[in-house]
Amino acid sequence: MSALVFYSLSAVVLISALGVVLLKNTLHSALLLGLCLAGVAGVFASLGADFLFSSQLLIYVGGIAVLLLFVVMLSGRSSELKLRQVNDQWLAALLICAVTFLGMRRYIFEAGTAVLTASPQPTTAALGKLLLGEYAVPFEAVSLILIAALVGAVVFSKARERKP
Amino acid sequence: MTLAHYLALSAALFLIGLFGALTRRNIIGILMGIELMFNAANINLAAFNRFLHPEGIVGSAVALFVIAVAAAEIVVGLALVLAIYRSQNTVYAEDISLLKG
Amino acid sequence: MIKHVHWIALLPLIASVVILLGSRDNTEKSRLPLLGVAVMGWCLLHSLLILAGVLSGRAEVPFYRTLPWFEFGGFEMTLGVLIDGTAAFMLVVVTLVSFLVQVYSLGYMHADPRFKRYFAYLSFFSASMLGLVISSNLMALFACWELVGVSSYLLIGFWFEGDAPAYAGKKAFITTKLGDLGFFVGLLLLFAYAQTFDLKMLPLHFQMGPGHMPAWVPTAVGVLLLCGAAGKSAQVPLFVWLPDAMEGPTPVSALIHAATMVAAGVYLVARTYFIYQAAPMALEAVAWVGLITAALAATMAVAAYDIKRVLAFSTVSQLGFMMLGLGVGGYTSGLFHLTTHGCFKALLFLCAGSVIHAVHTNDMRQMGGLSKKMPETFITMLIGAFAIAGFPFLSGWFSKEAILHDVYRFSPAMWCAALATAALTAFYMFRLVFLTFLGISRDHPRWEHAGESPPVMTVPLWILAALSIFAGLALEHNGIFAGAVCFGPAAAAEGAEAVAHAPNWLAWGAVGAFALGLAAAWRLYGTGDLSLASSLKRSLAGVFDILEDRYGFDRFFLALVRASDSLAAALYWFDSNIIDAIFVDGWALATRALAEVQRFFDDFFVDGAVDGVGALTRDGGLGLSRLMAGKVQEYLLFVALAVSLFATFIMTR
Amino acid sequence: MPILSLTTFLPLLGGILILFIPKERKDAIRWVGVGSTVAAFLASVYALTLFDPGLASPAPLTLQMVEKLSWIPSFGIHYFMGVDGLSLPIVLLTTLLSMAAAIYSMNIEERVKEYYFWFLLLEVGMTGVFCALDMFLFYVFWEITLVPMYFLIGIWGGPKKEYAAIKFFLFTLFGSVFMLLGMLALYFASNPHTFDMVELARSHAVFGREFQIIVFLAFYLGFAVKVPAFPFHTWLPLAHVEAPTGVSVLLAGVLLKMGVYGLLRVCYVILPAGFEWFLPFLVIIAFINIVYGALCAMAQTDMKKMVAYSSINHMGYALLGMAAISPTGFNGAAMQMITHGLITGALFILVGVIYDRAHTRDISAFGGLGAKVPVYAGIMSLTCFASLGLPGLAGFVSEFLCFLGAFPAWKLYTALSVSGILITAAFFLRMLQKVFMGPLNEKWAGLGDMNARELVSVLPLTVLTIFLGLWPRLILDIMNPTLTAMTKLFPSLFQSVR
Repeated sequence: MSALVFYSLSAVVLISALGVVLLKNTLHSALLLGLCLAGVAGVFASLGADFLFSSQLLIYVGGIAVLLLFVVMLSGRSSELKLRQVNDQWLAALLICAVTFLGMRRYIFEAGTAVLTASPQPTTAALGKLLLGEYAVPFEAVSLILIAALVGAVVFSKARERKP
Repeated sequence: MTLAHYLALSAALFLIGLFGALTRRNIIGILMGIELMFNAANINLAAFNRFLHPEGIVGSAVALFVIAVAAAEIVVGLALVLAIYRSQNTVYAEDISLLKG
Repeated sequence: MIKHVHWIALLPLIASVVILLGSRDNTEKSRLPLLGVAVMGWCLLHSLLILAGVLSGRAEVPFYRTLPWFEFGGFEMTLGVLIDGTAAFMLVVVTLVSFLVQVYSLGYMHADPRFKRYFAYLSFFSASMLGLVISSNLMALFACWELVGVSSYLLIGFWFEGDAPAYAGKKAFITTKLGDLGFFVGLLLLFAYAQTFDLKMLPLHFQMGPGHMPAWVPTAVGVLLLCGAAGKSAQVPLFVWLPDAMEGPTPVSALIHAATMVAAGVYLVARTYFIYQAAPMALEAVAWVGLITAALAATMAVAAYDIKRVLAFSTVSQLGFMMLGLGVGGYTSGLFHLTTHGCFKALLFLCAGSVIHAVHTNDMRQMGGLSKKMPETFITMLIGAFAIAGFPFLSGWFSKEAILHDVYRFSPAMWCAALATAALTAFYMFRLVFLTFLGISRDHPRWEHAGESPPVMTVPLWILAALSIFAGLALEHNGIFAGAVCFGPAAAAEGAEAVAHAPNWLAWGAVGAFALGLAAAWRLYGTGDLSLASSLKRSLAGVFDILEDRYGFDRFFLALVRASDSLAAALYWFDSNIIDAIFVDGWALATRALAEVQRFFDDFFVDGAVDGVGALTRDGGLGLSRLMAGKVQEYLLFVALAVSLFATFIMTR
Repeated sequence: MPILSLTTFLPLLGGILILFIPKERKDAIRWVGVGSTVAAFLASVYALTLFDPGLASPAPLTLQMVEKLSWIPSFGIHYFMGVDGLSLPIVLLTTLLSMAAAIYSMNIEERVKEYYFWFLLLEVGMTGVFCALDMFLFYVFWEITLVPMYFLIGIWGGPKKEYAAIKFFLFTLFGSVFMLLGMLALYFASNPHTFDMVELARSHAVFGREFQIIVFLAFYLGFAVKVPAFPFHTWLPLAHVEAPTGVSVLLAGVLLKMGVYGLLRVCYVILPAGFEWFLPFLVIIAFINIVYGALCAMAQTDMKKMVAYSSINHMGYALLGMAAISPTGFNGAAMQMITHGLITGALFILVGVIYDRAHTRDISAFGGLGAKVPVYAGIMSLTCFASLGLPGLAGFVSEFLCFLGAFPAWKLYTALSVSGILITAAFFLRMLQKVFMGPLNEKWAGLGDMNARELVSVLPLTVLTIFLGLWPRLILDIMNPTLTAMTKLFPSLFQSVR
């Protein structure tokens, strides 16, 4: 039964990912991105990482995907929809992806011999203790990053009075 | 399901993201590709946590951090996109080459 | 008296220096030449006293005094005097003739602008000749030998304004120098084996027999010394210079080329007779050289027309006789002839000088009938001619008779040739006298102008004439000459007994030769009409030309000179073009070419490499910069490329 | 009292003094110049009085008036000066000729100051070479003579002076480079490394035969250029023709002797096996020098070139004398150096006299000068006769001794070389005849006879030539003991020549 769940979830994730990448219309690809992120949240859930599942849904799907949609809407113009969305280095990119896959192939199939053993425990409490105990410093650092990003975004998107 | 499956899934997702980042002409497309690569990394982390150290939660913690940083990164990226859009009236990567060598 | 013999040589030397550097006035007015004459007079007196001492046995003979000259590497070279009978007689002959010639020259050279220098040269010549006569050391003898050569060069070329005398002087010096080379090598060879040049010690080395030195050495030394003698005494190959030496003033010819210098060669052979005794082959060589010279010279004299050239050839011929005499072992006869020849040949030359002084020409064809104009000169010349031709009981006859006698004892064949030469001698002498003095004058203005020479010139002629008559008798009388001048006591005795048993017709042979020559000369030239002589000359034109050309010896030596000139030019060309141009300058060119190659290599490779690296980096930089085109995605592509390479290479290992 | 250093460095003192005199005061410069050469000559004469000829013992080098101070201790190089019978006469010759040349050079008009400075420096170098007994010092003095000579020829020379100066310089330098190599070889081969000639001479047995031959060849090259021996002589005529009179007097009078002196002092004493090996070649080269030099001289029309070639001929006699390794031969060679110096020095002065008046040295351009300039004609004839070896003059005695020494050892070559005397006589007489005899060439009607300066410079040489010719004991007594001792140094070697 868990195999079925895994395969269905991975199908959703991969197909929507392909859609994000290949669709000409940016709007559509933005939407599909949201779907793909939700699929990933499902995978987290299948892996028993319940806090991750919830935070993924909350931040990625709710926040980032929606933000992307906004930006696409703001910058999008009808004339561009028909333009080719793929630039001329796709062949090189394809080759690189193939090469990388070949390189990692051995690791993926060798390392993955571990089999699911114990059932998943709730992780949120342990995460909380960990973040404020051992990982207090990285936690603070991340908060700093977030503030910096926030301020940066505000500065960039402020309307400029000076010459264009 | 074995770890290999999850690793295969995250590898596939990572490559699709990479391909997207390299080929999309629209900067937002590139950003989306990068988001996919972040998520692939998270899948890996969660899978390792689940398969190799079921008792521990460090994998999820790091995933969390990744998510936070990714969010900050995408916010700044989009702000930039808007700024470029407003000043250059374009969002296509080829047109933006002021920082030429 | 004999103790001061070295002054006989030194005083004239000092006199010549004093005369040369004395007063600035070079002409006749300066009194210095009289000093020269006075000094020579003293020397003559002194020599006569020495001769008297030697003959009377009072003087210690051989008188030998030396003083150390210089040392070199263990050997000592001494300088000294060695007087024996020969030297004493030679001293007298040289001083006598030199004195008379100097007195004669006072008159002969009176108009010459360089009168003083002439007498300086004469004194210098006499000094070096006397030095040659008395020196006891062969090297000193060789030194005086060369000085005599140089003074003859100076005197022959005395009137150096003209080209002919200058050339004749040079020719004389070079030809005698050629002979002297042989003499030089002979001395070297002698010293190599005898380690001394002293004429008193040398005979001991040569009498020690073969053990002391290899057998060929005496012969080689003898022949080499003969070369020197041949050069100086104008023997066959090297006589070419004497006829040309007549360019000099006549008194010079009389002194140098008649009596003294030319006799030096004969004197050398006599002085080193012990070498020839030890080398019979060399002695025979001397004889043959003498005979050939005598014969050839006599024939050439017949064809000559210049009065002095005739006398010159006659001198060469008589010297040949002396060499012949010495060569056949007749030491005494050779030297006796040398002594008597000194007198009458000087007489003949001075008479010729007086004739030339009167008619101002040497050519006999422009003379004739001068007997009436110059009776004294005619008579003295006639006496001289009779003496040299061998008129019985005159000095010439005695000495020539002695030589013929020794030649006959040696080999009758040579005696016949010698006799023929004697006949020829009589013929050309009387030809000369008749052409000059008898018959009708062929150049009337000259005949008109001719007059007898002043007493200062004729007095010496009369003295010499008297000597020519009585010298022979005086010296032959009870063997005075033979006694003093002989090679060792044994030779004297053996000489005397040889005269006793010789066939009696021998004496008349010489007189017959004399008569024959006189008759032939009278027939051809005496009677005034020269028709027969000229017809004879035309018929024998071929022979005549050969004689004129002096048997080609002159041409041979001229060719030799030209050959050495061309060799010199070739060598100089070789030196300047081959060695200098190719090896030295060529070397410079080679180094410059090498430098050029290096410069090219330096520019092309080293520089090229440096520039190459520079260009490479610049182009490389340019190429790479195209990569940074500002396309963000391209950067991403490279990053991805790096990741993929990382994945494939590193992770798979 | 360091007499040798005094003799050597007095001219240097004079030279420095000259530098302080202003250029315009030509006469002052001339008098200081001549003065210092005269002082040097007097010093050398004083050295002669101190010299005791009898003091020669068979030890390699018995030296007198020795001055030995350590100069560069680390290499064992000493300032080592000393003289013996061989070098003292040449030192005297050097100072005498320098004096004569200095007096004669008083007619130099342009750049007098430099001329006399270089001239005095040259004299220092030359005197030093003959007194130095330390190889290093010897080489230093040897090079010192090169530079002034280059400038003297290069500045005051004739038409082709630069070419001649350069050729002279490079040629001699080429030689001295090999000499330097030889010197270093000797230095490293001697076990207590030393440059000292006396030590090297004592330890000649240590050097192997092949070593000696090679080092000898190196030295021979250096000295052969100077002698000049046959293949290396082409610089001489050129340098002589172009050099000013005073300089060519020194060039011929002294510099040629450095070669022969070197062969005797260095090659023979220190490298006997090499010298013995080279002997047959030396004789052949001597023979070639004599006959070849004489014949080349005969082909000349330029008086100076003719005298230059005759120097090659005369040096050939010296080589021949040396090749005999007999006391007579060595005496002949040593004396030939002195007499040739005097005679050729005088000859060059006399050629200079006629050149200063007629500005041409072409023999055929003259004619009949005998009557016009009697004094000059007299001295010139006397010197020419001295040069062709007329007895009673110095040339004959030295030539005779050379032949006398060489004959027992090399009969054939000596007999052939005697022809050299005849050729020498031929070309000198030809020159005398062409210049002094025959009709007077109108062009030289106004020719003046020799003036006081020229007479003062040439007369001492002529008088000495006559005096040495009549009484050679003056020189031979000094040389004979030393040279006889030198020949006895190597009883085992030179058997072929004994």
